[in-house]
Amino acid sequence: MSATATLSPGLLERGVVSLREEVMPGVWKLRLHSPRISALGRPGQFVHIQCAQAADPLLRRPFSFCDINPAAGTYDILFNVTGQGTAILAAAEAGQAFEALGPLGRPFTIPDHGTLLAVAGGLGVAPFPLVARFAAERGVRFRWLNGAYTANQLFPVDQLPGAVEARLATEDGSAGLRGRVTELVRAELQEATMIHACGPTPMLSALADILFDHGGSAPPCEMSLEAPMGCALGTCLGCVVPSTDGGYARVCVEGAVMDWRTVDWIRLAAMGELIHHRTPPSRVGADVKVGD
Amino acid sequence: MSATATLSPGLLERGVVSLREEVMPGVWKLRLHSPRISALGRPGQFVHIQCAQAADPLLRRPFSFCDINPAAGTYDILFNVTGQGTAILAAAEAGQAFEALGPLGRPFTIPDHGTLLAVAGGLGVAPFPLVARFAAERGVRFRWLNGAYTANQLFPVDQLPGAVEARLATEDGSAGLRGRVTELVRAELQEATMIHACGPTPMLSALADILFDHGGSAPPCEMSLEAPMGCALGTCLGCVVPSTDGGYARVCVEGAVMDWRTVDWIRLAAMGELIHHRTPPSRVGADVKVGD
Amino acid sequence: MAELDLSVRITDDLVLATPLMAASGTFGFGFEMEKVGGHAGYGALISKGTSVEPRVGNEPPRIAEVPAGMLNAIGLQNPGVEVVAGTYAPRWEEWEVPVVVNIVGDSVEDYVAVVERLESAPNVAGIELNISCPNVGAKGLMFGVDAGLAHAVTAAVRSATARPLIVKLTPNVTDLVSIAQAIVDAGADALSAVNTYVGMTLDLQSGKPVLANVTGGLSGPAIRPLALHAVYTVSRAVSVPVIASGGVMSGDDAVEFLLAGAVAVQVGTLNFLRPDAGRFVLQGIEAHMQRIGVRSVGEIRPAESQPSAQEAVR
Amino acid sequence: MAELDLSVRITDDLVLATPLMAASGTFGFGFEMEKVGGHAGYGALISKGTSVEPRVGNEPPRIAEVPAGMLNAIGLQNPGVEVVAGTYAPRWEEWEVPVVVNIVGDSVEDYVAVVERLESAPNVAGIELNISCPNVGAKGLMFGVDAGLAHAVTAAVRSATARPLIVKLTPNVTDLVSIAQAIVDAGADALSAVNTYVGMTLDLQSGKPVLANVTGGLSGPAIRPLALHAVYTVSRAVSVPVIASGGVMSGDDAVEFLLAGAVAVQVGTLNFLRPDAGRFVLQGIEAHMQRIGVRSVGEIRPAESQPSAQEAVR
Ligand SMILES: Cc1cc2nc3c(=O)[nH]c(=O)nc-3n(C[C@H](O)[C@H](O)[C@H](O)COP(=O)(O)OP(=O)(O)OC[C@H]3O[C@@H](n4cnc5c(N)ncnc54)[C@H](O)[C@@H]3O)c2cc1C
Ligand SMILES: Cc1cc2nc3c(=O)[nH]c(=O)nc-3n(C[C@H](O)[C@H](O)[C@H](O)COP(=O)(O)OP(=O)(O)OC[C@H]3O[C@@H](n4cnc5c(N)ncnc54)[C@H](O)[C@@H]3O)c2cc1C
Ligand SMILES: Cc1cc2nc3c(=O)[nH]c(=O)nc-3n(C[C@H](O)[C@H](O)[C@H](O)COP(=O)(O)O)c2cc1C
Ligand SMILES: Cc1cc2nc3c(=O)[nH]c(=O)nc-3n(C[C@H](O)[C@H](O)[C@H](O)COP(=O)(O)O)c2cc1C
Ligand code: FES
Ligand code: FES
Repeated sequence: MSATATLSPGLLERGVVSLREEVMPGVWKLRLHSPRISALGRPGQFVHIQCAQAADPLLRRPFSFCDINPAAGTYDILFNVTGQGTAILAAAEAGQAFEALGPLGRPFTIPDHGTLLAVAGGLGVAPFPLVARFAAERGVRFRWLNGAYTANQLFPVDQLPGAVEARLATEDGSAGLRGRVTELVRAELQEATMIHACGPTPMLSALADILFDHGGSAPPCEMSLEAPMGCALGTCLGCVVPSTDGGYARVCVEGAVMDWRTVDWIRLAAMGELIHHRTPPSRVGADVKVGD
Repeated sequence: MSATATLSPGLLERGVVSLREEVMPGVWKLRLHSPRISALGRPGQFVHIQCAQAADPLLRRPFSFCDINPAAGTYDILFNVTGQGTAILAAAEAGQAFEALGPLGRPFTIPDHGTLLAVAGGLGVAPFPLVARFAAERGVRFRWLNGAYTANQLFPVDQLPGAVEARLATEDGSAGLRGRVTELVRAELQEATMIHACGPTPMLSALADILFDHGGSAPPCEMSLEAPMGCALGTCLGCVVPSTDGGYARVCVEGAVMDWRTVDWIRLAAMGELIHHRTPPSRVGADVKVGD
Repeated sequence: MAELDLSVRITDDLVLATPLMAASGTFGFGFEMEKVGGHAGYGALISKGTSVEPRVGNEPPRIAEVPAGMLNAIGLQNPGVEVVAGTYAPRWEEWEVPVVVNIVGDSVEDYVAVVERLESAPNVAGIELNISCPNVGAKGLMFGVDAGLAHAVTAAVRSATARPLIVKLTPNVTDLVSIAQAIVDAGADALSAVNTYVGMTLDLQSGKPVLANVTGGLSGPAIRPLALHAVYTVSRAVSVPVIASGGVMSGDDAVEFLLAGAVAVQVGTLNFLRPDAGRFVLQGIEAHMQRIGVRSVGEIRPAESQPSAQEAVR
Repeated sequence: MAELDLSVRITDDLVLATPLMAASGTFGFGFEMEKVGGHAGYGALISKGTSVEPRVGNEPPRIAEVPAGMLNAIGLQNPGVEVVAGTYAPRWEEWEVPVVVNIVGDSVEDYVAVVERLESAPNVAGIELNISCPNVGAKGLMFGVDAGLAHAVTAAVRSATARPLIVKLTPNVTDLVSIAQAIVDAGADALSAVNTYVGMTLDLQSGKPVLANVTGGLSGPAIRPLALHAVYTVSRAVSVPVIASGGVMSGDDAVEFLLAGAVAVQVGTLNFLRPDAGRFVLQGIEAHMQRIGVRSVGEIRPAESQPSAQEAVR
């Protein structure tokens, strides 16, 4: 009877922490040993991680694959601490296990020729090490546009696999162009066979404006979106963004990686911030390492 | 203004785990470095420990001082895993900190001469290492009556400080008398200057019956009681047991150590079990060490 | 485990292989979860709320996490009864697990229209009447908070279908028992208790409510003690089976609801936390049955009841 | 911090040095907490519910832990108004923090008798009328769930005292707004929103309810989203100040209630978790004020409001 049915391979797996590293100030990389998920994961897909065992925090937390080593059976996530869930992950030690759902969502389409233009703002850098790895394997040229507020928030270029051509932008001018990463895009459009973008919604919508201006001549562009998630399986309808068909698209299944034309950028802009952070745990003292 | 008022010394202090040890099968000893609490704690008093930082589990957990080393600034608690809170404590590692309220409640009265008869059932052994230490310091004879279901659940006598005269009872007869610890008591009453008891309520009430039989000739007896606790400060009125004045006594402030005559044993028996364990955390996988 | 009897009877036409039902809105229409083996353990699936016309649903944000729970204001996004009856229902044919359709409406006529369209659809094991979704504006709520309106819509739907009819109570009322009784009087075969509790949360940066809809329905473990009380009081007051809903995270939680008086138990938010929620909870129930040594899940029932402070009031 | 203005006005006679009040039943009569410095941070203390005659309270177990909350059924154990007025109140003289007395009763006459006895007592900064404690049998509850009864008891107490009168709402109702309006019409100076939510939990071993009283009041973070919605709707519907209560665990939580429309915030269960709860929460509020750069706590108020799905119903 149905009680004997099993989950599709790899969907639910415990990942054992094998490495925790502060890549940039306040930005952590966590490596999880999770063979089945690591064998199946593709660039732009994500895992839905259960951070706590008790009833609070209740929901899982979605994180893009930052990089994967199928041979070693590990995948990496890259994150900063914004609340309860990421605080737990940032305090995790080698040997600790977290149950993850994955791989989930639609991956980036990796072209098999030409130039891949990667546009990343802030923590939108997270999925690109794996994208760069796949691009390198296919001999695709990888142009890297990375923007941040200041220099030490830019992702270390040497941590991107393969031959990377990088152009940088910082709002304080401490590295590369003084300004926003999207200001680097126009000059690159000609050469781009395809664009992959990930970052804050304002950045994605600025990019969409540029692509819109170029109309038919703009290269195909895929964007990784964010929305608060319940199930990450398509059932709760909680993670939607407005779509050009007048309705809504689920970030977890129609995305997280979507063709930029799927999203109704005008309605989305009118909605304001979709992401809201929770008040962090209120009671000090317990369950923390001294010094943390 | 009142915002500058401070807590009475030692009441709220972070204890840093310096040792975790499985003393008996499934019974853990945790040593916490907590100088102020360790300087003030007395036998029979307890600490109220915050196990989690998130909203679940919400309440603190009360534990008797098992032993204290004021010079080292540490105190020990002894516990078994019965649910969420104790599971967190049993998984704690050196360096981890837990915030504790304490010392709380009334201590055992340590006589300054004669024979102290200690009666402990199950985890009721917890407060007695410290009691034995104080008795030894005062040159008081320490008679140790310990009962359990089976031999390996008896507290290792060699872990009690000072010269200990032990008499044991196990329900399966694997050590000492086959039967209950209270069956050892009658023979001891003559010599006892004072009795200290801690254990399951049925054991305490059986002891109360014996003392009642002996009327005026019975030695003074103090018992450490248990009740679910909210505040542990006397305000919530949640931890009560029926008292002989017809009302209720708060275990946290009128106890945990009470004169046996304070408790209305007839009404208490009619109330049935006061302790109920919660369903343990339901979601597997997260936040646990592999192998746990 | 083989020899354990896990089946429960809601009506003669709705006997479930297990006491667990996937709660409406937490399982879609069953397709996504089938792909991941998520049907396992369930005795029935309850569909997302279905309306006469398709609904696009509310603007995002639609969900927000709160202590031991979540708020949702999905706004009953659904493809409409035509798609459910014409496209989805036929595809349920191959499933072993029966599907109950949860229906919503803004008027008695709406509800009746949905049920009538479903009459010609195959594989509809029953109807769950949602008179309690707190998320759709005005009318959607009123039926569930007023005994008269609840009676009216139940009676109308009752006369429109012979299929097993479950009515799902909203807990956001003063006197749940009198509303439950009115619904039973109107011919409901069973009651679901309860739907979500109306709540909200605000964003400290913007100072505004997090959910675009301002309010949302609270679900998850936070509401379990409240739902337990609802099941306890309602099951003592009515003659029909009560199906519990609210904060079930484990087999022990499901058992707690059976002890409170439920005949079956819905699992909702847990489906978002574990795609194997049905099997996970069922295994917990089986483990409990083995611990206490009962062979039939029906033997897990209330200890002879004590009067509740609440009952005393009424 | 010195230059921050934390004071809030409930009435001209009840102006608090900080927006925080220790919630009734979570602070005794203030004496235990004074010993441990627990008054710090509070603008007022609210006493345990006080009745005409002493009450021994309910049998244990009286409390049970549940996800992100606790259930309590203390049964209003208190020494009676004679002791409170004659012995306790005089000892409040030396405290900087004002004390509001929370009163309970089984009849209008009871409530009035308590207030009348308190009239001659010193150091009573105000009255909080508890018409909502779900733990005492029949009569205690009814006032709070019926607009007419709530109006009657409020009016009677109002005519018995000129002191600041706060009426504390029970959330266990269908239409909190209409009850709140009836209470304001009867002369209440302010409203507390809200008291605990009726819930229960059962023991899997015995199969029986854990609490001797069967049901208990749910408090703690689990109810915060529900209390926020109550404060949000009530504060938009009435002219008097609304004092929030429900699940405050931090300064940010208190700020969330101010943004929802509260003028002051009660801290309850947190007093059981931290004896320095008042100061802990106040420091969090001060930190938030510095972050957003406001000097007066009164500036933390609702962003211009959007209609709530709930309001739309009414
Ligand atoms: C498809 C996808 C991929 C993501 N990949 C990454 C990544 O690679 N690196 C990274 O740092 N972050 C990533 N995020 C964001 C990440 O999920 C949040 O940082 C995380 O959920 C915050 O949890 P918290 O408890 O620390 O924060 P809190 O603010 O306490 O979270 C409160 C609630 O809001 C939700 N939430 C908060 N921020 C976000 C957000 N940005 N997106 C969606 N939900 C959010 C949480 O899941 C939780 O339910 C991704 C989000 C999505 C949807
Ligand atoms: C004064 C005092 C001293 C104690 N000293 C010790 C000790 O030295 N060693 C030891 O092992 N245990 C001791 N206990 C019992 C200890 O507090 C419980 O074992 C612990 O609270 C269980 O928490 P849990 O989350 O693991 O269990 P759960 O069953 O999940 O707890 C659920 C709720 O019930 C409460 N609870 C459960 N068991 C008890 C209990 N026996 N007494 C009071 N509340 C309980 C918990 O605090 C919690 O609020 C003492 C209790 C009291 C009142
Ligand atoms: C995202 C979401 C959507 C829901 N949609 C519906 C619905 O369409 N119809 C309905 O009757 N109940 C709906 N519910 C309520 C659930 O069916 C269930 O009664 C409630 O969530 C309480 O159970 P839980 O705590 O196990 O989730 C929904 C709940 C959630 C969380
Ligand atoms: C143990 C306990 C006892 C309480 N006693 C009273 C009372 O006597 N009178 C009253 O009006 N409220 C009483 N309450 C309700 C609280 O004052 C408060 O309104 C409620 O707990 C919600 O706030 P919280 O979540 O911050 O605790 C009590 C609450 C608890 C937990
Ligand atoms: S998260 Fe549930 S549908 Fe996308
Ligand atoms: S635990 Fe609160 S009075 Fe004892």
